[in-house]
This record gives sequence, structure tokens and C-alpha cells, in this order.
Amino acid sequence: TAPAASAVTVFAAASLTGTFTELGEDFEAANPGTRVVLNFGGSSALAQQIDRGAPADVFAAAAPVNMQQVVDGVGTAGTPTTFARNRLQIAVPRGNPGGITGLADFGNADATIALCAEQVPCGAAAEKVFEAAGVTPRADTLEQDVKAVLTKVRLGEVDAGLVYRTDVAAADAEVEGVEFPQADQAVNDYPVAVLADAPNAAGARAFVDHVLSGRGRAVLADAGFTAP
Amino acid sequence: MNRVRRRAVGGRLPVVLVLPALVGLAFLLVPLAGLLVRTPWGAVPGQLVRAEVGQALRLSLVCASLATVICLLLGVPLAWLLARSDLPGRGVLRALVTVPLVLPPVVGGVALLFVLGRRGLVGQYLDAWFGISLPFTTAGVVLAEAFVAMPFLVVSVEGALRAADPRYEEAAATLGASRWLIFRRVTLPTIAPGVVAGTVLCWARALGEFGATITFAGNFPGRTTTMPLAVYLALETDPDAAVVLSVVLLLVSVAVLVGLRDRWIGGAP
Amino acid sequence: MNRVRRRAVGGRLPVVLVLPALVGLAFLLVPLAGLLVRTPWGAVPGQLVRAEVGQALRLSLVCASLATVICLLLGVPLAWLLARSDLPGRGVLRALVTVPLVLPPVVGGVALLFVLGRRGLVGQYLDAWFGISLPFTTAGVVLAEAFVAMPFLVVSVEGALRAADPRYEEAAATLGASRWLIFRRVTLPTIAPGVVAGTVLCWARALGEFGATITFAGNFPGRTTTMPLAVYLALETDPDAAVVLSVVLLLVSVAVLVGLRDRWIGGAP
Amino acid sequence: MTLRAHLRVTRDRFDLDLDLTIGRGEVVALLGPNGAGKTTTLRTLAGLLPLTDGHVRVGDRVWDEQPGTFLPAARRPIGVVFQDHLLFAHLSALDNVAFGLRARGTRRAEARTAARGWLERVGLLDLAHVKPRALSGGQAQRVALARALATGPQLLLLDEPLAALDAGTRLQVRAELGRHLREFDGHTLIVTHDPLDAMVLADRLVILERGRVVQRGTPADVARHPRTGYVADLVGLNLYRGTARGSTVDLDTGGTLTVVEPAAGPVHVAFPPTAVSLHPAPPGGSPRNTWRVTVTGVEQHARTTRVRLDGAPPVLADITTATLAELRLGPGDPLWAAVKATEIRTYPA
Amino acid sequence: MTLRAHLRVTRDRFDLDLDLTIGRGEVVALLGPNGAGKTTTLRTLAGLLPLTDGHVRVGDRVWDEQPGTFLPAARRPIGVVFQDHLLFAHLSALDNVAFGLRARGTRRAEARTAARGWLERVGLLDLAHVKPRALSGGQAQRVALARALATGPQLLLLDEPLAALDAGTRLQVRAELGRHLREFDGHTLIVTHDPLDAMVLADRLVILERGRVVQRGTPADVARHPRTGYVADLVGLNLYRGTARGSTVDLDTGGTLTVVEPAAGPVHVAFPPTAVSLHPAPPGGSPRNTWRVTVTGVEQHARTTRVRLDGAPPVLADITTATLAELRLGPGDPLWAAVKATEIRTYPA
Ligand SMILES: Nc1ncnc2c1ncn2[C@@H]1O[C@H](COP(=O)(O)OP(=O)(O)OP(=O)(O)O)[C@@H](O)[C@H]1O
Ligand SMILES: Nc1ncnc2c1ncn2[C@@H]1O[C@H](COP(=O)(O)OP(=O)(O)OP(=O)(O)O)[C@@H](O)[C@H]1O
Ligand SMILES: [Mg+2]
Ligand SMILES: [Mg+2]
Repeated sequence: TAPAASAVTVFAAASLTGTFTELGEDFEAANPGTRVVLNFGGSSALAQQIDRGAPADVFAAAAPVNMQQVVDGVGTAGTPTTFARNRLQIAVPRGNPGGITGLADFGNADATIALCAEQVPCGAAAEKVFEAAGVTPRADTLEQDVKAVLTKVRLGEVDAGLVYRTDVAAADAEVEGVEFPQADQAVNDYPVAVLADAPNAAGARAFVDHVLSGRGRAVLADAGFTAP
Repeated sequence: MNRVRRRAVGGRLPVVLVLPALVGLAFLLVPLAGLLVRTPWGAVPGQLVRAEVGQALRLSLVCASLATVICLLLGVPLAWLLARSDLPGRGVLRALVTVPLVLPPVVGGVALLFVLGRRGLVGQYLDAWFGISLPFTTAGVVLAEAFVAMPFLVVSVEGALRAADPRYEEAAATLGASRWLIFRRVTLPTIAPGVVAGTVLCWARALGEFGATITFAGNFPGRTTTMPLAVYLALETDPDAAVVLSVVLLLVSVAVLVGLRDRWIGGAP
Repeated sequence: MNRVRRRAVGGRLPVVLVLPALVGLAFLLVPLAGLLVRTPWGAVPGQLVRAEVGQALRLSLVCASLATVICLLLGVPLAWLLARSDLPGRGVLRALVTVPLVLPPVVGGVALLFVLGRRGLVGQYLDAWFGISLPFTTAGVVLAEAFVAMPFLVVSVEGALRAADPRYEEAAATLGASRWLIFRRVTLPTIAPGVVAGTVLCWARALGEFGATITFAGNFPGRTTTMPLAVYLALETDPDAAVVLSVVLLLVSVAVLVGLRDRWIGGAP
Repeated sequence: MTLRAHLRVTRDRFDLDLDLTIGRGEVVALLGPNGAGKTTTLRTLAGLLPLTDGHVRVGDRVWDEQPGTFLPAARRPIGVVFQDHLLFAHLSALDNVAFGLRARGTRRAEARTAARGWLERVGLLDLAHVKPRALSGGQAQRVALARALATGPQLLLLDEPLAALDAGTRLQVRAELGRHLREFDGHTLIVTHDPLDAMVLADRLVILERGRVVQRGTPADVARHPRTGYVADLVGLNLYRGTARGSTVDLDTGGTLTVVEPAAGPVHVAFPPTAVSLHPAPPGGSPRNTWRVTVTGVEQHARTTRVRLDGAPPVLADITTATLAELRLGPGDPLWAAVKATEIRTYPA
Repeated sequence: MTLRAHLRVTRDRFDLDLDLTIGRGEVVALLGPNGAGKTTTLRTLAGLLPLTDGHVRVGDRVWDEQPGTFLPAARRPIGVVFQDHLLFAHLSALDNVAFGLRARGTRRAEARTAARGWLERVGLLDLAHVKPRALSGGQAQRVALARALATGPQLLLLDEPLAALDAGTRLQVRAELGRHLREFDGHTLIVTHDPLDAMVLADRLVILERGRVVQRGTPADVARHPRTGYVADLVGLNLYRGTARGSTVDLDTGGTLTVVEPAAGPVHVAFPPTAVSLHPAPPGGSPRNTWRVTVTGVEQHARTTRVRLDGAPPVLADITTATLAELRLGPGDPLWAAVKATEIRTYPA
């Protein structure tokens, strides 16, 4: 059941589910006979799978660390390219019941706060912005990924959480975003690369090019990503 | 007869049993009810007609059922060995067999990759000699589910074996039946309720498997994306869709369980 | 007596049973062995002395045990109700009870939030009237684990109940025993092996619980971070550390299971 | 406080239809071939099997009345000995016997003391702490008997309580059971295959065949006027009440018998019709008991002839057809009946 | 091909030490009070309980030899009827009986046909498709008997095979069992509480008390020379082989008896010592059998006296002490023995 020679296998971070699905369909339309096989998962899990011999052509990670793991492991064909950036935003339930206005409120003991755990990229980024703001956050929970934070905000379990702009954009019916100036201090880069032993190197190249094209940028921008 | 017997024993249902039973029932069912209340039912038909959903549902049912068959073929004999033989160190073996229960499934998936991955302890030879590669295939999904679900079967069946009266097996032995015949024709029918219970647990656990599957078999639509994986992806883009998919999985599994139960239990004495 | 009986029945172990049993055993144990082989044992002592690890381990054991106690208190009566009463619609109830098995744990956590969360169906009143808020507390962890693990107990115990000979309960009834007394003094001792099996399943499942816990109770060191959560987060940055933590969890659980098994089973006839 | 029951149970290939009355203090024996419905009857009275139709009433309490009332087993004041014992495998013999008392709220120590007393009576005190699996078949049956008696039930239901006992133990347990039943002021229904058990222990017999009563009455009545060949074979026994003075028993019906086992006070004495020999003149020799009788009836059975004789006491004798021809017996003929003392069994009444 | 066994089993509160030899075609009855170790003996021979010490050999095959050899139950050519039947609950009566044949590889249709034959012999053909739970106690026992016989075993082990049967069925099943055992060329060990079963079915008796043999020998021997009071009570029976011509039986020991049930060919006839009356002169009247005897011995038992008499046939008589005094019996005294034909039971030999 190995993918046909005309298939491009893309391992992509879960946060790219919406955009890469759309880009994959575009790519298939533009290159009849080519199929894009997408494997979404946590960036670190995907890196682990690639290192254990998973048959991937392209890897798009949510953080440079995970890409580095692959570069050090099975290797990539050429240096990885940053194709999108994401930055943090405060997410609050609709109506902002906690009256959250900025990062300073995260130090308030009365508010219920959800953050990402420091081990995951969004947690690391959050640490940076709090340092920049000089705030010690009093989190009630340190979630395993940004979607978990968002779920808590959506359900009103917490008064505020720190998530990516893209997440707020995806859930705009139920959460509101609050911008804060220190967000620029922790911009998250999304690298993409063709893998060294890609079974379909040519297709892989073409797909990466498609992601980096104007069309690709437009789709990513729609989802809330900023261009590198 | 059963109805009559049940009714005849004991008299009124005791509060001290019925109350906790009802609390337990509520504890299990109210969250489900909550889920159903919050389900955007309008979205259900839309989700159901999506090709990927149908695919994922079919894949889930097929893989979980295959995994259950594997577990039955391997797990029931294993339970028998643990309960009825005089292997040395059975106590430790029994505990080891329950270990995959404790292992976080993601780590279970990693362990499977260590062993059966293309570069794994066993997998490298499978690949080199037979050209077989299990990870990222449907077979890999079945394997991951079986690995996670088998202990449930083994532990239940072993419990049933311990509770069964061994004198009937003795009687069968005096009639010249080999251990294998005794097992098939005396032991198995006697412990049938325990095997059914174990099978239900095993199948349900396999159907809901997520961590080991995504780690060992990846997440390829149509090949390895089972419903729980689809739910996970849906959570990324459309939380409502995730709830809808879960509810679909629930309803299908309840339908299957009710259907099977009625057939199996109806036939039992 | 037991040794003697076992040895006496049947004769040689039949290949047709032993072979699949050994394959099953290998299937369960080889990945564990793989895990142990790949474990960077040098890192183990370092991990063990980390305060967070000890905290997480303790929290895991405490929460899993509490959850198991809750499951026993509510689940055994529930199993009894399903097996022995003549409630209408028991077939459907029985299937519903197994549903949390199928639910992806993350969705289970969401369902719990729907009901017991700050704005949940029940939770809003708990919060408003009693000031009780379950999410993000250790109690929440226990609850989430109990929700996920209880079906295992219920299904196993129910299987054991179905296999038990009801005539002993009849005999107890003629001696004037109420249903409750019959349950305590006749039924429970008879199905003890099934209850032990169910308890093991339940405890192990609670100990390995990840998805529902993190979704409902969140992740805060010392309060809600259990071992599986620690493992998951370690996996993000340091896979080796994750393997080490998993192995620690494994060893502790095997030790506990072996210890308990020996005590419980040793006492049984 | 009489137990009155009309029991109807319908099953695939069997149906039971039985009227039953058991007075207070009365012991009724239920006899019948295998599969006649004896255990089924017991189960309906115990409340383990609801009636298809009919009723069970004790005094003015309704235990079962179909459709409608049904008093569950646990709330009927009963004691049951099951045909296959059904001892609780996880409890010692002692705790099995104590179970019923504990269920009725007696404190542990007290219940155990009482249970120990019962075990002693059935001769098993030294096995008090043994689990049922380590009991032999007969020992298990005695424990089951003790368990049923220990709660002092109002209705005692015994399904072949003596079947697995060896001859010696049987005698002893039967005597003990007889003693208990005589003191017992509740109702007793005892199922047995042994006519002797039935005749000796019971006040009345009910004989069941294929779910229907074929005969009922006092043991003496049934023995004297068996309605079917089956009954005649089953309960052909000369049974008398009397007062013993050493090895002499003065019978209530008149006459005196010499017996082997000396006793004092009221007793039952029994011997089979086959043990009675008839002589035209007083026979000399070993038979201790000889008395004048006159023939009142002759009944031809398959291979023997049963002769009904009047005298003190009146008696049944089974003789061969050849003897019948030789003695040329006809109603009113005077004869001598002879019974050896060793043929007569004595039971305290 | 003789079965020779030395059985030693040690348990907490019980130990068994028993030498046992069963010849080919021989039937040995094991008797003893409850808890004597009868079932334990059976289980060791069946291979369900390994010996603590000793051996079991059949011909030159070793079945069990401690320590070392142990042939498991499934590979011993045995048939066992268990005291509590142990019928498989999920199989019909027919399939229970067919189980052993199926286990030995007989095809289903064939096994079922054979099983049907066996069910017919025990009179249960119409219950062939019933599950054990719907069988009465006696019916279950008959199915268990058929199941054990169906495989044509070399060693037949029967634990009270007739205990739960009603009088009529018992007679019929006993006759059928007797017929089968006579044709059977294997070894049979039968445990029973009923001395009559033992005397009639067995070639030799072994009497066990508290795990030890207290007496062994042919039924006639044991009956004539009981070593203990228990044995005397248990097996006190006059038993003869003879040839029947209608209702007359010519005894192998000399003499002729008149019996009730006409038969032809070799038979056993039996009557208890209590049925024998002794007379100084020939008694007239109903007793069909009177013959000259001389006293050879007098034995005082608890309450009766057992008189050993020579004659054709020799006979035992139980009389009361009073009779003894009156007749002034001493060795060599001539007397007349009388036994009613109706007291004598006849069994095909
Ligand atoms: N659970 C059942 N379902 C259907 N039929 C049954 C059931 N139990 C007993 N029977 C049938 O009912 C009839 C009466 O059975 P019962 O046990 O009352 O007989 P019994 O008089 O006690 O006989 P025994 O002396 O052999 O114990 C039998 O023919 C039996 O086959
Ligand atoms: N599993 C066991 N463990 C320990 N002791 C046992 C066990 N089974 C039987 N015994 C004891 O061994 C002795 C002999 O038991 P066994 O069953 O052989 O007696 P039995 O002669 O068959 O009696 P019965 O006529 O009552 O069936 C009894 O005293 C009994 O209590
Ligand atoms: Mg019965
Ligand atoms: Mg026995």
C-alpha cells in the first residue's frame, strides 16, 4: 500500500489542518494525476515518526525545534524555509466576562487563566511575552497544546487564555481576541522542508513551491498567519 | 425461566444497592446526555454525507473488529494459560500482561515503533527479508489497537476462568477429553459471559483508540484515519464537527453493541 | 489443593492453545521489552529524584486509587442492577454503560465540561450554590479518571455475575437474607475473581488516563499533573525523558499489581 | 394457622396441579417417582418459583396468589434443604449454618454458638471450620440440614434430607430429625424416596405421579388402602403407635408386640407385610409375636397376594399365590399371624 | 490385566491408606460411613487426585506411581459417575451422553445414535433434548450413569449411582446396571450406601472406615463373618447363587427356595437374617420355605443374637435374646428354619 509515485506525502503540524487541506486540494487541481496525502499530528510526534522511518516527502512543522530534530535525524534536502509566522493573542470567551484587557490581568489571582505548558511551542512563546511585559502569570492550567487552551476559553471554563491569532480566527464565533503589544516579542516560525530521502522528491519540491507561492500566502493569511 | 428466577429471589430491591447503582448510572450517562444536548444536530446530516467521515467510520469499525478477532485468538488462550496451567511465575506474567493498560497509549505507540518500525528491533528484518512495513498502514492500525485492547480481554477472561468450577473440567477429562477439547466444549461455554464482556471491552477500547494509533500508524485519511483521529483533527478546525463526529461514533457503537448483545445473550441460557 | 487439581486435569498442554497464548504473550511483552531496551537507564536516577516526577507519581497513584474506589462503590452495584434486576430496557442500558469506552477520551473530557464545568448543566449550580468548581482541581482528576475507567469495572463484574450460579442466591433467600445481605455475603464472594479482574482493569485504566484528565482537569504541577500528562509533555521536548517516565510508571504499576495480586489471590480458595 | 395451597405450575413438558394442606405441627411427606414434581412443589412453597396459577396461604397470610400477591423467599419464614445441598463454598460449615441466624440479625457470637449446637446434633462439630469443598457428600448433606433447621422456620421444606447418608448416620439423623419434627410446631413438607422415612416421620402422605396427586392420607390409611400398585409397593408397611415398656409395646389399636430395641413411652413400630407369616395353628419357635387374626380381605397384586387381617393388632400380610391356594383363605377365616421381633423397627413417636 | 493399587493420600485431617485389587470383569463395591474416603479413592483411581504415595497399575501399565509417573485422567480408559452428577449445563442430556464418544473421535451422528441407545436404557429417551437444569435429581443421575457407560470404559467408577432414584426406577436401573456389569469385561468399583446394591452387584466388598480397610471379601464371606458390628449391621444378608426354574430356585450350596418373582437361569437370591424364623418342629402355615438346620455358632450383638446355622442352604438368623433363652440353643442342636417367599428378593446373576 505504498503511495503511488504520483502521490506527495506531507507531514504537517496539526495547526495547519485547515490551510494545508485547502492547499492540497488546490495542488491536486493544478497537477492532475497527483495526489496529496496529508498526515496531521503534533509537530514533535511527526518528527519522531519521520525519524523512525516514516515515508514522508514534506515536513511542515509548527516550530523550528521540531524541524531541527529532523534535520539532525534523517536530514532534509536543503535548508528548511520559513513559510508562515504566527503570533500570540489573548482569547477570551464571548462577552469577555472576566474583563480582560491585557497581559497584566494574567497576574490577577481572581481570573481563571489557561496557558500552554512551557514544553510546547505556544508555552515557550508565552513565557517570552510575559517576561517582556514583566508579568508573572497565575495560570490555573498548563495545557498540552494551544487547541486545549482554546477549548477551555470557548466553554467559558477560563476567563482568558493565550493562543495564536490563527486559533482565534478559526473560532471567531465563540471567542474574542484581545491584542497586546508584547506579542511581537515571540513570533513563531513555521518551517517547511523536503526530506532527504523523499520517495517523491520532485512532487515534494513542487508542493513546497506551491505553499510558498502567492496563492499559498493568501490562504495562510486568510487563516490569520502572517508572512515571514 | 430467567425472568421467573430473577423475580423470585430476594424481594424488594435494596436501596443500599440501587442508590449507588443509579448514581453510577447517572455519572456515566449525564455527561453523554450533556454531549447530546450540546450537539449541533443541524450539522449531523452534513457531516454524515462527507466522504471522509464515512471512510473513517468504516475504517474504525473494520480495524476495531479485526483487532478484536486477533485479541480473541491470542488473548483467550493466554488467559487460559494464566489461569489453568502451572507455569512458574504466573503471578508476575499476569501483572505484566496488564501493563499495556497503564502505559500512556502514545508511549505504547512509541514502543511499537521501537520494535516494529522500519528501523525497529523486529521491523528492520520484516522490511529487509519480506518487504513488510507495518507503520503507517491499515495493518499498523489493527496492530496498535490490538496491542492496546488485548489486556482488557485477557484480564476479563482470566477472571471468568478463575470463577468457573473446575470440577466440570475434571468430569470432561474422565470422559477422555483432551485439554483442548475440554477448553472448547466445556470451559468456553461455561465462561461465555466473561468472554462476551471481555470482547465488548476489547472492541470498545479498540474503537476509541487514539494515541497508539496516531503514533504508530500515523494519520492518513482512508488508510489510517479512524474516527478518533478524525475527531482530533476536527478539534483543530471545527470543534462542533468534533462533537458531531464523536456522537456519530457513539451512536454507531451503541447500535452495534445492542445488536450483538441481543443476539449473543438471547442465545445464552 | 489447587496445584494438585490443576496438574491432574487433562494432561499435556495442547499446542493449539499454548502456541497462540505464547504469541499473544510475545505480542504484549516484546514492545515493552523494546521500550526497556531503548530506555536510557543512565537518565533514570536523575529523573527519579526530580521533585516533579515524585509529585506526579504520587498524584497518579492517589487519584487512580480514589477513582477506583469510587468506581467500586458505584460500579459494582450498577453491574448487579444490570445483571440481576428486571429493569426494563436493561439491554440498552448495558450498551449505554459501555459507551464511555468508545468515546475518545478528549471528547469525554469535553462532555464532563459540558456537565460539570463552570457553565455546565450541573456545574453552574454547584458553582453558584456551593462555590464548588471541579475543573482544574485534583477532585476533577479523580472524576475524569473514574468516568473513563468505570465502564471497565461494570462490564467485567457484570460478566462475572452472569456466569455465577443463581441457585446459591436462592438458597440464601430461603434463609431469610435480604437482597443486600445476599449480595454482600453470597454474590460478592462468589464473583470475587471477576471483581478483582475488573478492579485491576479499572485501576490500570485510571492510572494511564490522559485525554479526559487534561481536558477536564487541566494540567497544573502538583495539583492535576499526573504521570501520563508529564509523559506527554516530556515527549514534546525530550523523548528520552518521556520513555524514562513511562518506564517508571510501568515498574510502579507492575509492583503494585504483583503485590496486590499475591495478597488477594493468595487469600482466595 | 394452617398452610393451604393450590399449586399450579405449567412448563414446556410438565405441569403440576396440587392441592396441599399442612396443619400446624403437621409433617406431610411428598412421595413419587423421579420427575413427578416434588422439587417443583418445594420451590413454589419456598417462593423460588412463582405459581402460574393458584395460591399459597398460611393462616390468613397470603404468600402467593396469582396474579397479584407474591411474598419473596427471603420474607417467608422457611427452612429448605436442597437436593444438591447448595452450601456456600466460601463459608465454613459453621458459617453456613450460622448464615440464616445472621441474616435475621442475630449477633455473630450468638449465631455461631447456636450453629455449633446444630452441628453437634448432626455429628459434625469437628468439621465446623471446614469449607464445603472438603466435605464428603454425606457430610455436606448434614450441614445443609443443620443450616435449614437453625433458623427455627415456620415451614420446613426438606428435599431428600437423608439420601446421601450412610446407614448408621441415617438412623441417627432420622431419629434426631424425628425428635425435632415432633417438637416443631410449624409445618413440614418432606420429600423422600424412602417409604420408611415417610411413614415414620410424616403424619400424612401425599403421593404424586406426573404432577398429579394419586393418593393422600395418613401412613396407616395409605398403607392399608393403596390406590395403585405403585403406592402399594411403595408404602406397604404395618405401622402402629403404641407405648413401650422395655422391649414390649402396647399398641393403641390393641395387642402387644415384642420388639428388639427396648424403649419407654410413645413409639412407632413398623414391619413390612412380607414379614408376617400366617399359620392355621399357633406356630412354635422363634417368632416372638403370634396372635389370632381373621381375614377381612384379599387383594391380588402382580406376584403376591396382600391379605388384610383383623385382630389385635390388625395387620397386612403378603403371601405367595401358592400359599393362598394352600391355606384356602376366605373372609372370616381364623388364622395365626406371626412376626419375628427382629423384623420390627421401633421409632420414638 | 488386573488393577492393583496401593493408594495413599494425606490431607489435613484425613489420610487414606488402601490396597486394592480388581480383576478383569470383577466388580468391587466400596462401602463405608460418610467421610470414610470412598470418593477420595475414586478420585485417585480416576487420575483427578494424584497419590501422595503408592501406585496404581493396570496389567503392566503404570497409571500412577509416586513420585514419577502420572497418567492424567483424560488418558485413562475410565468412566466415572460423580456423586453430584456434574452434567454439563450447556449441553442437552443427549450431548452429555455423547460427549465421551465425541471426545474419542466418534462422528457426531454416530455418537448421538449410541447416546440415544444409552438414554433409552436408563429410560430417559423422551428427555434427550432437555438441558440438565430442567432435569429432576433422579433424572440427572440417570443421565450421568449413561454418560459414564457410553464410552465403554475399562475401569468403571461409580459414586452412589443409584442414590437419587425412586424405588421403581432404582430396581430397573439396578437390573440394567447388573446386566451391563456382567457383560462388562473391565474393572468396576462401585461406591454405595445400600448393602443390597453392594451384595447384588459386586463380586467382592471392601469396607472402609476412616481411611482404612476394616474388612474385605466376597459378599457371602463378609456377611457370614462380619469383623465389626458396623459390618454386621451393614451387610447382614443371606445371599445365594442358584438356578431358577419359575418360582423355584435350586441353590448352588444345596437346597431349594421358593420365591415370588418367577425367573429362569442363574440368579442371586437374598433375604435378611431377621426374616429367618427358627422352630423346634416344622411350622405349618404361610412360610413357603422350611428346612432342617443345625446350629454351628451363636454371636451376641448389641440387642439381637445372630445364629449361624448349617443346612441346605446354610443360613444366618437374627433372633432376640428371649428366643435364644427359650429355645436353649447350643451348637449341634437341630431346628427348622422358615423363610417366607415374599421376603426373598431375586436378582438375575
Ligand atoms: N427448570 C425447568 N424447566 C423445565 N422443566 C423442568 C425444570 N425443572 C424440572 N423440570 C421438569 O419438571 C418435572 C418435575 O421435576 P422435579 O424436579 O420437580 O421432579 P422431582 O419429583 O423432584 O424428581 P426427583 O425425585 O428425580 O428429584 C421433570 O420432568 C423435569 O424434567
Ligand atoms: N478437598 C478436600 N480437602 C480436604 N479434605 C477433604 C477434601 N475432600 C474431602 N475431604 C475429607 O476427606 C474425608 C473423606 O472424604 P470422601 O469425600 O472421600 O468421603 P466419602 O467416603 O466419599 O463420604 P460420603 O459417603 O459422605 O460421600 C472426609 O473427612 C472429608 O472431610
Ligand atoms: Mg427432586
Ligand atoms: Mg462421597
